[in-house]
Amino acid sequence: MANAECPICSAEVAFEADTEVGEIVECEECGAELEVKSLEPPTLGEAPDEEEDWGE
Amino acid sequence: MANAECPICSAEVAFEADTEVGEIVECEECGAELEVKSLEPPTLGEAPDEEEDWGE
Amino acid sequence: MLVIKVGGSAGIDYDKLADDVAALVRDGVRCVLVHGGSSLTNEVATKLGHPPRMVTSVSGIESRYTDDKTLEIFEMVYCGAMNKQIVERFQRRGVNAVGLSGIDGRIFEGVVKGTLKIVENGKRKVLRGDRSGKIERVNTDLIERLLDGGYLPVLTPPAVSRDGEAMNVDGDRAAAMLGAALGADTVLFLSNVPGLLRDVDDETSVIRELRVGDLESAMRDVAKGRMKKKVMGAGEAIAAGVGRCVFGDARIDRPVRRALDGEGTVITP
Amino acid sequence: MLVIKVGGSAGIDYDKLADDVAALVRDGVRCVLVHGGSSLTNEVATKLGHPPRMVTSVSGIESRYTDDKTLEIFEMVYCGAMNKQIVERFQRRGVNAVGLSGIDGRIFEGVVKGTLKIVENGKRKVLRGDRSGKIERVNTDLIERLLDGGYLPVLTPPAVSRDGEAMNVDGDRAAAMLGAALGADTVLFLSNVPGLLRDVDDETSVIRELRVGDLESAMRDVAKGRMKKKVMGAGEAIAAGVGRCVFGDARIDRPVRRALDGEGTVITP
Repeated sequence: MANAECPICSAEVAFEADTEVGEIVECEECGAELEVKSLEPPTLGEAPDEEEDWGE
Repeated sequence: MANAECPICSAEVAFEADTEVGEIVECEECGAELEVKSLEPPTLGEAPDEEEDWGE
Repeated sequence: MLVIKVGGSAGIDYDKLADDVAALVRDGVRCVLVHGGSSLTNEVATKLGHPPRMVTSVSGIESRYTDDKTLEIFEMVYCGAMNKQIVERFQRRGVNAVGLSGIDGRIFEGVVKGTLKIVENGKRKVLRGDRSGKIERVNTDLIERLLDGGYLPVLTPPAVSRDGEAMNVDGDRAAAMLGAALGADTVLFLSNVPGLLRDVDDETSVIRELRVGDLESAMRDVAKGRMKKKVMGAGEAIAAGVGRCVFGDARIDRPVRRALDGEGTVITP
Repeated sequence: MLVIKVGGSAGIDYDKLADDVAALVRDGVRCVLVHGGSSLTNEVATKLGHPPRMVTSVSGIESRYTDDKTLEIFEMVYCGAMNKQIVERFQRRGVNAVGLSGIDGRIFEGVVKGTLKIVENGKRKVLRGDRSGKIERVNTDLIERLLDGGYLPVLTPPAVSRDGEAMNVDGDRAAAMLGAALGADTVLFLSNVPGLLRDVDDETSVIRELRVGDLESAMRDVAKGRMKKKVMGAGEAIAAGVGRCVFGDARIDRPVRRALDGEGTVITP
């Protein structure tokens, strides 16, 4: 399983086998919501904050 | 070949083998412009008059 | 001043609606119509090989993922087929309607979301390039010019962002904010259900009356899917001064008149 | 007052057009835009399984056979995709555009033809159910209200018949009559050719100047297909008092400015 570094606390975050780009994962160390930026190489970024909204 | 009666001068107007409904034919007797209304039975009506127009 | 939102789902009878609204306009009632077009949009999008992708946000609200191609199809159906066919119905009845989207004259102006947090196949994801947005302002100058000229405004999403980009917005919310901005006495939400139903499968279980204080629980316990947005919209409209909102049935005869007479769910302050 | 008709055929650069018109509007020029959408309409109609049927009238003029289904697709493309994307381009440039069809506010009013006499596979035929028509009147009240409010009207076919039915009309003729009704100094016809060409295959063979008296022979000997309609429209506009008409190229930079400076075919009384 691939690992990536948490951009907030630099802890190791493990990717599941079926992790997809764009998926939201949580850093077990600091609990931050992270977004899978790429699989090759495994990279994480901060997930955009929660904005409640609707479209038609 | 089927024949129909000219609605203007009641002369006999012959239909060609490939005559279609909606086709414009001319009555050889009175020269009127006629519209083929149906093939079975062969029927003719006066063709609408000439209106010059365009669409997009 | 009366704002009427009519949905775009199947089963809605726009001729009956046009008869009723035409009668009101002839009686001198100042009306503004807002319409949807979701079911025809789904049909056309599928035929054009770009089927609709509905997504559910992490807070459980369903919306259409609107990429560039989808927005173009959305404009073709809402602003083209639906809007002009509704305007045509009024012209046939001697009412001089004018159809506009929220982009025209910046009637509906707001903020593009761009990114959405959704749940898909059990996974939480970030979805980008979504040209959906939220209305923050209704510019009523153009609408008032039309009303003063004796025209019937027939409005439709999309809206426009501050920097002039078209954006998909919820029609119910747009109608609610429009009602507030115009100081409407009543905003009607007509759709293919007789009102807010206690039991979604039982069309006789219409909740007849609600106070704005009950909306929170109604949102949580009763309203499902699209009805959630209507309830949200109604709450905002009343909070901004609209006299009352009514959820009525757009499939029946004289749908507007009967909703005005209280047939459906009436929401008051 | 300046009326600008821009075609809907491939190769036309709407961003360059928007830059140029936005600059003019900022300089205080009162402008009204009319646009087409034929090439996108053909594309969408084909994808939706209802390919366009062009017919040639007995007097040799080509037009789109517009049955109900075609008119709906026509509205989706002209009033939906094309109109709102042009309006959006102006909103992005800080110009408050308002997109309208001829049905809205009955801007373009006229008579539905219904039947057409065509030549198809060498046979003369009567064709019914054609929702094409001829404009007889331009109602300018709504347009003047928009101009007074500082809005840029962006207009498109279809038009409306006296009894309120939508009908397909020729955009060039609509622009010409609009120019006459508004008392425009100039009506520009911008398309994907640099002007009226002596030789259709030689883009350098632009006829630089024509008097309205020469139009008859230009129609007969030079103008082909769609250009015939533009020449007819220009003749009518000038006969009704428009100062001049210019056929210019919509594919180049500053297409409006250069046409105003006489680049293309200039037609004067």
